[in-house]
Amino acid sequence: MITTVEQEELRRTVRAVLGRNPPARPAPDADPGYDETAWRLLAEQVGAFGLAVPEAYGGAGGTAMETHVVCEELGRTLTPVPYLGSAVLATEALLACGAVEPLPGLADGSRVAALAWAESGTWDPAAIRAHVEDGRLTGVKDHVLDGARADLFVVPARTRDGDLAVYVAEPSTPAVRVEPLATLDLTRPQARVTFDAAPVRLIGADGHRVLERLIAVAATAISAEQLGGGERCLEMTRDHVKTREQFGRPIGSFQVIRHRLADLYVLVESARSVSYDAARALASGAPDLAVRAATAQAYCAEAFSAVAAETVQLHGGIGFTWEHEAHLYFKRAHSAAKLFGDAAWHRARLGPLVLGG
Amino acid sequence: MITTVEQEELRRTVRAVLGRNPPARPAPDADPGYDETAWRLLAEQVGAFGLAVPEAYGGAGGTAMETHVVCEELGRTLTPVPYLGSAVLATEALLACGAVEPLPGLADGSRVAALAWAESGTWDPAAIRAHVEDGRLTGVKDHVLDGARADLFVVPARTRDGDLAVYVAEPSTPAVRVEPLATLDLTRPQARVTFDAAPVRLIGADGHRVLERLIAVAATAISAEQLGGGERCLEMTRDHVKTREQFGRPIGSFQVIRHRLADLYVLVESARSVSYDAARALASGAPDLAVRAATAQAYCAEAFSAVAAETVQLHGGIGFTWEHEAHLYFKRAHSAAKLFGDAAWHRARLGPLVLGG
Amino acid sequence: MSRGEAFRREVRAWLEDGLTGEFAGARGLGGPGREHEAFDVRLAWERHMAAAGLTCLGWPERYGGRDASIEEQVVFHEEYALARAPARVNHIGENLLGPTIIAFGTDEQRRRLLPPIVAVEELWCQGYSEPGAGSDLANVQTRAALDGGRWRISGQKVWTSLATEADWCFVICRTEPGSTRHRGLSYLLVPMRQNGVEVRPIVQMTGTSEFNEVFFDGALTDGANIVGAPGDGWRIAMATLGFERGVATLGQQVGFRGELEGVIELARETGAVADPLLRDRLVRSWIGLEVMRLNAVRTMAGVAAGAPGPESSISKLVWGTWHRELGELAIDVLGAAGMVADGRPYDLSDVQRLYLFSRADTIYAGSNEIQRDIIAERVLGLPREAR
Amino acid sequence: MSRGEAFRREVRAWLEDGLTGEFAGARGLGGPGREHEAFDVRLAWERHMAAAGLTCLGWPERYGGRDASIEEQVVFHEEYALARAPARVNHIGENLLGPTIIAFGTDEQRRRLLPPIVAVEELWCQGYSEPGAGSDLANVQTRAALDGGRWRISGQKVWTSLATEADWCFVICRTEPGSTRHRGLSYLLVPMRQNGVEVRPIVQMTGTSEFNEVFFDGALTDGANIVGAPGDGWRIAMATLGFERGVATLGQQVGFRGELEGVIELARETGAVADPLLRDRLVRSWIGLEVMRLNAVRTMAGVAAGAPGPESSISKLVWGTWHRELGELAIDVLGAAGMVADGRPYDLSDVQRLYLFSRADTIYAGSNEIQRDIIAERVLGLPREAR
Repeated sequence: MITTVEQEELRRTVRAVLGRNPPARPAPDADPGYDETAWRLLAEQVGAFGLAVPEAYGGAGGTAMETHVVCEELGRTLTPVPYLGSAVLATEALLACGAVEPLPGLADGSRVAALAWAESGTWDPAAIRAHVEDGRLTGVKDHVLDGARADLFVVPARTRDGDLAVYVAEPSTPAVRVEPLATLDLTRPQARVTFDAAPVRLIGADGHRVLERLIAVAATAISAEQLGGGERCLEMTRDHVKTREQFGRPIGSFQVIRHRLADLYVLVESARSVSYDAARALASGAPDLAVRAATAQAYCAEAFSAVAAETVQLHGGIGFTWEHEAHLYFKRAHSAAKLFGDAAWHRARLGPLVLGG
Repeated sequence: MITTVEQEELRRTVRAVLGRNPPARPAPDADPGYDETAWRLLAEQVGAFGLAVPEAYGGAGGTAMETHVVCEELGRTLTPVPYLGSAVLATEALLACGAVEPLPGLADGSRVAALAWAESGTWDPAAIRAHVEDGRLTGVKDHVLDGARADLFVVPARTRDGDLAVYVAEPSTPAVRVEPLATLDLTRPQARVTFDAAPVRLIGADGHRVLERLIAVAATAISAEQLGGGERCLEMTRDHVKTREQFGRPIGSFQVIRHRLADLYVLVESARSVSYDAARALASGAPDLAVRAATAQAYCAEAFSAVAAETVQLHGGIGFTWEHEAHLYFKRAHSAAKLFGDAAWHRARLGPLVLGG
Repeated sequence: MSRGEAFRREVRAWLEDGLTGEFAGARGLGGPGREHEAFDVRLAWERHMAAAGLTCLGWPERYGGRDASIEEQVVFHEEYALARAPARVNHIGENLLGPTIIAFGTDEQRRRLLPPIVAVEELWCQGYSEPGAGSDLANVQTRAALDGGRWRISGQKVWTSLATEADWCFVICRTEPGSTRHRGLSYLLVPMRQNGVEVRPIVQMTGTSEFNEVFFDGALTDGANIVGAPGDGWRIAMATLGFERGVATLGQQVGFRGELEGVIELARETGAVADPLLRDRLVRSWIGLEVMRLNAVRTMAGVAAGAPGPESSISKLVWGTWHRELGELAIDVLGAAGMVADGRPYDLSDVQRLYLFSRADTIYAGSNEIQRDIIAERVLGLPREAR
Repeated sequence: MSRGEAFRREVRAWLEDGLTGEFAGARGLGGPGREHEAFDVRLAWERHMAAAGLTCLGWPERYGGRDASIEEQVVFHEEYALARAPARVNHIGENLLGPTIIAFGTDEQRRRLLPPIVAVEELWCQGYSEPGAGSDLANVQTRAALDGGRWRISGQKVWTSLATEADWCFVICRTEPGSTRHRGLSYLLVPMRQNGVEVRPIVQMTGTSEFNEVFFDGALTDGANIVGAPGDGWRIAMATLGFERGVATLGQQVGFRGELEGVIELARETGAVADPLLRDRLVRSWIGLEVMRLNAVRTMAGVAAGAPGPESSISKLVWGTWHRELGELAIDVLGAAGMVADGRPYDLSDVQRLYLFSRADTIYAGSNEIQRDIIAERVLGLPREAR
């Protein structure tokens, strides 16, 4: 294995907590929400929300390797907690800007921060139009993870000169309108946040650098979720085809089924290799981090999508029902593939980096 | 079936002639050449070379439906005769220009004409740089089918004004250098033809119209060859998997093999549908001929490539040897997919036609 | 003007005229993934069609049909789909049970059962699949036995469309105790509105319910409500499936074309049409639909009058896969916006519904795997694998 | 500087120095699809390596190796591939037979057979596959029996690389008459240069010959030339295969990287790199190679010392498929020019050779189908299908 003994210990703990508290599965008419119990237990028993926060600010002083483990486990169970948005993205954004004041609240899981980033359906920094004049932010941010519960927004926006900078805004003002969205993937709440001359505070003047890092952070973390989801789908499908009988024998004894499971296994193990590699690059500040992270998301997004789709197909009719978990993973595979740029976008980013010339 | 009784009778005749005269398979050190016996029999017994030529010029006065049948059968056997280049393309080019004088010689198979078209690896008319000044042609034409045996070249080239026109040139002058090429696909000879101020005669002033039609003619005819090749590969593979035993049973009883054969069957039957549709469109002068022909080549090129590749794979080691026929079809699938624009090029041409806006 | 063209004009005019007034809002209602929509309106519409003599076109005139030719039926389905007329509610009666009764039923059954199908007074559903059987249709556990001149039925069927609305169900039952697989089965016609029948909708990943579970707990039907003889059930059930994918295929393709055009339109709006990778997939999808259309034309031309052969397996395999890929393409064209639904609770957009519902296309009505098995065996003559 | 880095510098310097003078033209010689190239030069080169103590690095020192760590071996293979040093001619002896003898041979066999491998004085080939058996390695018809203290062998092997050059062949033979499948087999070591052995090259679709048929017609070998006991053949043959895909994988990948870079370079020359569809495939190919590299790193880290497990099946499946797709991509990058060879007769370009030869990558050394079976059974524990 690539991970350390401590990381594997962390994994066992997280898996045990999540396993003892299987998330309630949402009804079709439910709004996306959080599993408050898992949230509290992960915060209190594991300290999961502060893994990447320095000890001086109430965290464990870990690296991306530790949050990666948590993301992978959350990807396995799809437990809805404000982790990716708050404990990974917003926390990393604040750290990258040296804005440490909110960190203790985030580290103990008592407060939620959200990174309000995407505009017009893209995370491309060049597409950002939100702008700040005289300390007031105007713009619309979409697909904001954990936005509906956020106590604080971290917002990349343009300065008066058109440069990119990073600001923080409080939701407790009428100038900030937070609109929870109905999502296809009910396990991952999103919000649209409209800033209408909302008072903000500058925390980072070098927005480009921060966003470049955050693209890598996001791509890496979501690849861990994709890996976890793919693992769980593979297990579920393997168990199903071993027991489900048709034509008088387990369907897992049919060669086409066997071979497709083999292909899924290869996808999942390969996803593990590239995802862990990106985490290691992030944790060690590797110079080719952008390449590592884009590779991880480009590969893992398609791998998880393929595995989740086959999970539905190989479960047959039951895999198409709301009652069975397969559709949750199928929908998560979709949202995970679209958040922070899809696989084609990451491949396009890789183009100039790896094709040269 | 879509074809008529007469066309099926033609097919039986052609198949019988080709079946009684299986082509000699080339040795690795052989030069690409023609099967003179099959050439003569197709000309004399079937009148195959004059099918598309009006009766007044010694032909049978048929349509693209008839030449389509012959192309399909030649695609099945890979018998090397100057059919696609001379009896289809050059003949159609002459007909489109109303240049009837050479037709009798072509119709009885005694003479060969070649369409010298591609430059710089593309058949895109916009890329043509060969030009005529004072009745003399200068330029290099590549991938000229049947070029080494041609008694006459039909050549699209630019006029002094830069317009496209169609000319004929005789090879019997030092100003025309014909260079037979070593081809990956030994069953389909090609030549490079260099015109160095070669005397030519104008036969068609509206080169654009002629070439647009010839793209459709070429795409349609080659889709017939691809269909025939795919059929033959499927038969060969089906026979192989029925008899070849591994692990104590015919490999055709393994489910993955069965399913792959089923997929190949779907590809071949679908190729038949689109290829015949293009032939019908050509024969009837359908207004959407360009769409029909591009669809046929875009689909059939990939279908035949897939079928030929699986033919190699499913034959195992023997399919990789020179001794077995599989490689001939694999290489033909390659050349057929590249001649006259590959599938991606034809899809790109379809874009504006079918996506609108 | 050919007879087909005259008929086309007649149908088109009638549909244009019909889809006004009370049916003005009925266009586009229903269909795969949206079977829950506006059932009452669609029922009223289909009765309106019946009044105009436009149901059961392909049936013989003596049973209330119009003896329509294949060409006319194709024309009708094409025009129907082009007009975006509502998805039919009695297609199971019209296309499956009716032809089966005409082919295998008694005169009494024809007299009793066919007119209410033509008039859309009685709706039908199909009781084939069972839980635990999946694609293995011969794995029938539902039992029936004669009891005082009536069949008494117990067991469970699943994936039954329209079961909540149907008046009748044709049910494959095991009537010979101890028999296995294809033997000892019978094809019974069972009234749905009785105490022994319970219907539970299945909620799908779309959040809606097209399919149902049907529980038979001592349900009763008259002894005469059997098609063919006891033990003939498998043969007749397979014949019914053979009727399933006939000329309606071309109408289905018109619907597909509408969906594809919608996706292309969306791609023009979002700018995805200028993305070379998406553009290539759009053209591929367009080609795929052409392939299906031309395959269907060839099949129609070839087997105009005969029963569908393995062509239906090709057709199912191709359209199921094509439609699933269209769903994937559509959601990709939508980009990040595809993560967000139209409204709450779980009010999905058409594209999202297409994306999700098309996952079932390669599973139901014979999965891709089953279709490949059929082609390998019946067309290519490959040896059966050891089972 | 780590020990690995020091070793890397040593190897790199030696290779730079070595590939000059008489070996200046040796770079890039040989390899899959080009095994026919310049055998004498490559043999001389490998003996030059032996003289420098750079063969059999991973072997224990007492058998002439250097006890090199996994890391060092990886470094060596990487540098070797980076320098485009000639393809090895005795890798079968070094990587397959040698480790097998070390693990299962007698002391006498070790004394007799290992030194000439280290010195590249005796070359080996592998006699496993038989005509008519294909991937079914247990279908062994070649027979051997003791005859006056010597084994007498008759039968036929196929797909034998380097058979024309080899001095020895390890041959799986059926030594127990009437036995079937995996039982009754023995692992014999047979001298190639004798009357009873005939080698016929197989011409491949490339027009060249990497593989051979080997005919044994009463060929003889000493009674002591058996590895393990009679009847142990299958177990030892499988152990040999386990040695096949070890650390050399990473060297192979360096070779792949060189090929991919060549294709990327070609795409820049032809302008294909600006074609969005080809560009996306180029990046996918690059990602695929990264996946293979990172999979190999994980495997190395995990099973540093143990025998390769099912990881080798993943590796084979992934690289075979990747390399085949690289061939398809390369020929597409070349466009219409890919139809024309470099010269006559049938002098194919590197890209054409890659395109053709990579078709075999998913067939030999365990086809994709066999690898999927192994993963399904040994890793996922899926039930064996009925056979």
